[in-house]
Amino acid sequence: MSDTLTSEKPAAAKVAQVTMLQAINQAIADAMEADEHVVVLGEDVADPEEGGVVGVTKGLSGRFGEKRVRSTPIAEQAIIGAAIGASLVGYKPVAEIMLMNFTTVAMDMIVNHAAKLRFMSGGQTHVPIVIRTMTGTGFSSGGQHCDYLEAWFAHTAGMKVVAPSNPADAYGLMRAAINDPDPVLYIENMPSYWMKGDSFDADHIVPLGKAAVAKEGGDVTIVSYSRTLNEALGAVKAMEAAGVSAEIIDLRTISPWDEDTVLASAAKTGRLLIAHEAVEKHGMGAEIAAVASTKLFGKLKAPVARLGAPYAPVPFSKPLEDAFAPNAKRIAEAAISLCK
Amino acid sequence: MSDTLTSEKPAAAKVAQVTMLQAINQAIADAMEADEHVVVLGEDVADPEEGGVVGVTKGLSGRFGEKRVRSTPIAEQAIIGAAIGASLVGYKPVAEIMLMNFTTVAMDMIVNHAAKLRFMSGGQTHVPIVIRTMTGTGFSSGGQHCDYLEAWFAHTAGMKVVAPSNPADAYGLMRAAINDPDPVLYIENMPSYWMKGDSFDADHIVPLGKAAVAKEGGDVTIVSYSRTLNEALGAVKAMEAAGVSAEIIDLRTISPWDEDTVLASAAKTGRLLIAHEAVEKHGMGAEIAAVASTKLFGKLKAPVARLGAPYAPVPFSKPLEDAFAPNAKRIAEAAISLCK
Amino acid sequence: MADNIGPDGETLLGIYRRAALLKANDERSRKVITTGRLVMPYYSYRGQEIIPSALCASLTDDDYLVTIYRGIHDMLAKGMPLNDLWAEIAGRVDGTCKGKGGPMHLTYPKKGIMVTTGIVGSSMPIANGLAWGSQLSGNNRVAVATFGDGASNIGAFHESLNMAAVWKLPVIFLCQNNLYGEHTAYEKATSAKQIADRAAGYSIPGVRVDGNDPVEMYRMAREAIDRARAGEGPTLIEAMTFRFHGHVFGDADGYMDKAQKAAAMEADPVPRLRRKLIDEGIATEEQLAQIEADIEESIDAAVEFALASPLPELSELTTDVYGEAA
Amino acid sequence: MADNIGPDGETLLGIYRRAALLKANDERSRKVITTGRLVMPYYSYRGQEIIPSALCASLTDDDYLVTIYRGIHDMLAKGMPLNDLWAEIAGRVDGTCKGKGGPMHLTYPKKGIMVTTGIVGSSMPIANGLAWGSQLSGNNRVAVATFGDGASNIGAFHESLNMAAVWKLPVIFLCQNNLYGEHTAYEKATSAKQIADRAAGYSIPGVRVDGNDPVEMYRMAREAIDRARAGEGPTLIEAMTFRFHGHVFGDADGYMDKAQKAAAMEADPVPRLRRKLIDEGIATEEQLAQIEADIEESIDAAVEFALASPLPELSELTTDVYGEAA
Ligand SMILES: Cc1ncc(C[n+]2csc(CCOP(=O)(O)OP(=O)(O)O)c2C)c(N)n1
Ligand SMILES: Cc1ncc(C[n+]2csc(CCOP(=O)(O)OP(=O)(O)O)c2C)c(N)n1
Ligand SMILES: [Mg+2]
Ligand SMILES: [Mg+2]
Repeated sequence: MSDTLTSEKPAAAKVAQVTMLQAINQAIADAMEADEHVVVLGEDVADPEEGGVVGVTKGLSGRFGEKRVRSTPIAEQAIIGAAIGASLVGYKPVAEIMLMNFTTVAMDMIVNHAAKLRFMSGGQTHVPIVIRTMTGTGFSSGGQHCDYLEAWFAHTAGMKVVAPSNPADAYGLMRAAINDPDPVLYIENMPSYWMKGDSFDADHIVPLGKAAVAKEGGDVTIVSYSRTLNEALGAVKAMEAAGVSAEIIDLRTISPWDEDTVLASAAKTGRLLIAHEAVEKHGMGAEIAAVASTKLFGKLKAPVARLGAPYAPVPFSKPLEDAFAPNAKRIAEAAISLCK
Repeated sequence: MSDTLTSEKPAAAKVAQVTMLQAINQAIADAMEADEHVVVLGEDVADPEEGGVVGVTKGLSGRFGEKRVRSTPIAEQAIIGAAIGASLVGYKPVAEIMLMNFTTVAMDMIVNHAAKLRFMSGGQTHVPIVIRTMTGTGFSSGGQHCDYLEAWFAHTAGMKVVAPSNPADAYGLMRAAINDPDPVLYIENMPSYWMKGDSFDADHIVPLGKAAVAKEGGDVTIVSYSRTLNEALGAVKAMEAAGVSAEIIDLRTISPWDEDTVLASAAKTGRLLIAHEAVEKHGMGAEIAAVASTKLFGKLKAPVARLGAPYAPVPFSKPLEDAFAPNAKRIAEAAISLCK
Repeated sequence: MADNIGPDGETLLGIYRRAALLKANDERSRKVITTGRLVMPYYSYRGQEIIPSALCASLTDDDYLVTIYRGIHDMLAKGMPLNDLWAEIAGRVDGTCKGKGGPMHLTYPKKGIMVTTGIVGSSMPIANGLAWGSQLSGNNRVAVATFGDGASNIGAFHESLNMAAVWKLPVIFLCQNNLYGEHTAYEKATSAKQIADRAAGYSIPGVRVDGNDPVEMYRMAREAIDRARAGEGPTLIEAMTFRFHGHVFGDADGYMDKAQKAAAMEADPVPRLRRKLIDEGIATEEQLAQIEADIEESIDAAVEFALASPLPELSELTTDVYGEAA
Repeated sequence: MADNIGPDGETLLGIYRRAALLKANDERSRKVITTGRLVMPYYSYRGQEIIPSALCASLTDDDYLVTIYRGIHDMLAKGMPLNDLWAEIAGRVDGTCKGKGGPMHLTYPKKGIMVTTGIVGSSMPIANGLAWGSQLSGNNRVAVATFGDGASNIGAFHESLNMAAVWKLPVIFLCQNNLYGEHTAYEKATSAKQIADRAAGYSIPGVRVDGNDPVEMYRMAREAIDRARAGEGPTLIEAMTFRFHGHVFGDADGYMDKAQKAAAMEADPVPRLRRKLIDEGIATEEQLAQIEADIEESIDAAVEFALASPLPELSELTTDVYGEAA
């Protein structure tokens, strides 16, 4: 992933190896330091409430005050509404919707308002907010607490969607998301919070809309993001053992996604596999597969393959939950069979 | 569309030529007559409130009583919650969410609850509700009143989605949806309400999950549904004039969609165009294109094409609104250019 | 309520200026639609003019307004220019939103008209955010969310009032209770005897006023605005009024009580205020006639301006979706 | 409140039977997790046992319950069998939901346990629907929605209470106010002095009771249930209580007031009821000890049953998504 870690600017201070959680925390802190209009709101986000249920915003209210870092009632419409309103008058709110499934109670604010106000006002207003939300299987939390719903938001014109897979990107995407003039949904994978990554520059920005080649290869292109990207990296050994050299692309931004990088790689390898934790049907992979199949018509060596969750809610029982999301093993199998 | 109009059973009474609106009304009335557990709720649905803003449920409360046809407060979470609860104890509620954009305030009830309770309860409970909702451009209603959001619900495991394009299907799909043991989202196109169609049998059922071949043809398969299907039919003349014979498939059920019918047709014609009013990116067409490109790999004469709305909210100004959704002209052009 | 907050004669005349403009504008709008010169979904506010006219007497251009589909009266009272308004509802490039928003999404930040929403209840959470912005920057601006009686039953109302109360936001929740939500009568949808009663559940002041009475309405709005500016938090105002022309243009009104409607129209608040101004010697018949003539003229001009303005280029379909990243 | 509704000694003993079971079950659950025998998100209800124990003294198996992630006490009090419960939270095929629901989605229609939700506020709209079903069929069943203090600030609460009031539904909104929503203290999130005060905004009875007092709790629940059965509509009960072990298992409690917590644990309602039963001669120490021993034994058996039950086949991943069309 070296290219994702290289800042354009020279000689910035280095951030040591940190976890995803620390990287997100630091990105918000650095943005708050740089711009007093950056404010944070959400359930339990301030320090008297321990800086969030997982602690992602820990220390921020202590440092910047409870005026700028505000714990809210459990009221997601009110949270996003407050963020939208403040953003219309110059603030850059970073709002937390604790879990992605809880976006369902704020969809009107996100979709009918945040995403549309720029267009509907003919460009007079815009909504520079970041909506942080966490999700992901792995903690036996069952059917209502770990859905990946990024496809809904990617289908919604006017907003952007990002999902980092490593601490450096988590930092750089957060900084870019806060800088961005439009609403950005920032998806955090819960089981990845404590994953450590390489060090990165303190002013590291990952531009929205740019994928990264996480690993080069020649036989098959694997496109993924969030935790599943790391599963793909975990599949490299098995693929190599089978003689398959995979090029692995970390989408980083889900919407708008980086067509150029994906298509260039797929054109090179001739094979494309898209893997994500969301339900496969009508998921992010469908759009990528549709675009790639059309734009690379006649140039691919094999049909585009998708690997997502089965058409079902997330089950509780451990063996079922383990089998729900694509993992390294299933990714390797799919890539290898694509190359046969 | 003759095949969609043929009932399996012989000699049922015929329903005369009616409008979409009348067909939906009659289907609900017939279902209520047949089963006293069918109940109706939603804003303004009862007769003192004129049977809905457009009058789709007119006459039902007069005939079956305000106990079974109940106008609600403006409270979509409460509406779907009431429908879910009643369905758990044996009722078959037909709930109205007036406009599809207002599903955004009821997404939790629809997605986290209605769609998932069967699975999460291990099959102990199920949620046989129908959610009627209307949408569609054409009335200058702007950015928050006419989105097609079917892709969100198709991505949601556990629910079904239907969208009729003619009165006979509107009737038959409503009867099937009410009979179905799971939640069904039933999408009504607003500008089509006053469209008349052929007569049909009074006990006409259109099974969920079955597409119809609306017109046979040999050069290109056009898959569509709802109002856009009629635009496709309206494109036939122009296509024929250009020497293009299109096979037009009315999906009718969006989820689960009829892969067999679509793939058989696309295999036959070698070309596939999917047209819908929803935003093209990450829309229904993406899934169909992905599946068709994969399963018909190497067998298609041209890349799968999609025609949907641009990546933007629905604009107000008439010329912009007119250019937003695919129409007969753009469908004809796309199909013709696919056959070149 | 303090008696010394007015309104004095000049203020009342100012309220009438606004109300007369609103009334004339609604009448013209319906006429323009009836005659087929314009096509749009139109939610007449006729009968509700006094509410925003009295409210805006105490607001500045810097204060914020979030209103709804039935909100053109609110926006005109807050200062939206007629030309920009008419060009927008005609879908023209000179409209406030370049024709892309339309009557349900008129926006005009120069006068603090920040958002117009077509979703019931959704004005309130956003108004909170504007008020939060004021609180953060200490700039003393207040935010007003308008909404209807029907909207008081949706979740966003509750979430917003609670958050505003806990955060002591400088926001005013202005319910225009016209006794109907679409076709449904107040009692059939709303369990509260008065919507104002719900304020107690948030420990904030809540009051029902006769929204058609300019004095009462002015005073309550003024009190709420002063309270908000003083950092004392939100107020819920339930302004009683009536909708003369059904929910949406074309609506046949069959669901409305005929006698109730006739009585309300008989008590039309705009001519009532007009008579009051004359009776109390605040203005003469001639002065008012002149004001009204000027209004008609400016509406004439706005309609012509709008219809002469170009329709947007098709390229506008995909602009204003994203901005330029910094 | 009528004095003659009890509870009599036998009823109090019944409440204790339930409360003791709930307490023992929570203690065992935390132990089983601590020792690593089971892994799951666990929301301890320790401290809140009296509320559902007293409630369920007046419910039948046919009455409906919709509860939440922190709801195992509610379900056990309503009659969920221990074996089915434990097998479910162990993710086994003999669980109520074949292991597919887990602790946040336990369901057991045989005892009226219709839905358990992990979404704050969402118990209420569904309980309305169950109550609507009762009303439609005239079968006299009542529906109870449980939820927390934090949930009283979300939209679904408001929409549900309003609809229930307008429709006069036989539903009871039972708020278990344990003074915290996750890490946030009551006052920091909730503007109402008492949640019960919000009932007035819906013209329904609302009452705050000491949920840890079995007599008060029993009486209020009984009144609300009787009212619902008599067709007199919904009641909001705010039952005051305390959560002994933080929001979720593993939560370090740093945000809680230590003295407040210590005092609450000192006043543990379950041993308090135990003492009362002995003091008032309702039961002897030996009787109660026997009850408790039986409970331990049944929990032992349930844990063993659960761990011996098979894990589901992978084919279960895609079953129960759709049913068979008729
Ligand atoms: C969430 C939502 N549900 C339903 C509608 C459809 N709708 C538009 S206006 C309206 C009635 C609103 O009544 P009220 O709040 O009293 O305002 P009024 O129109 O009377 O000014 C309804 C139901 C909507 N726009 N948004
Ligand atoms: C809509 C929604 N938002 C946030 C959450 C995360 N969450 C789970 S429990 C909880 C606290 C609820 O507090 P309260 O209602 O007082 O119930 P308690 O847990 O104290 O029993 C929160 C915020 C959720 N489950 N659903
Ligand atoms: Mg109204
Ligand atoms: Mg609580």
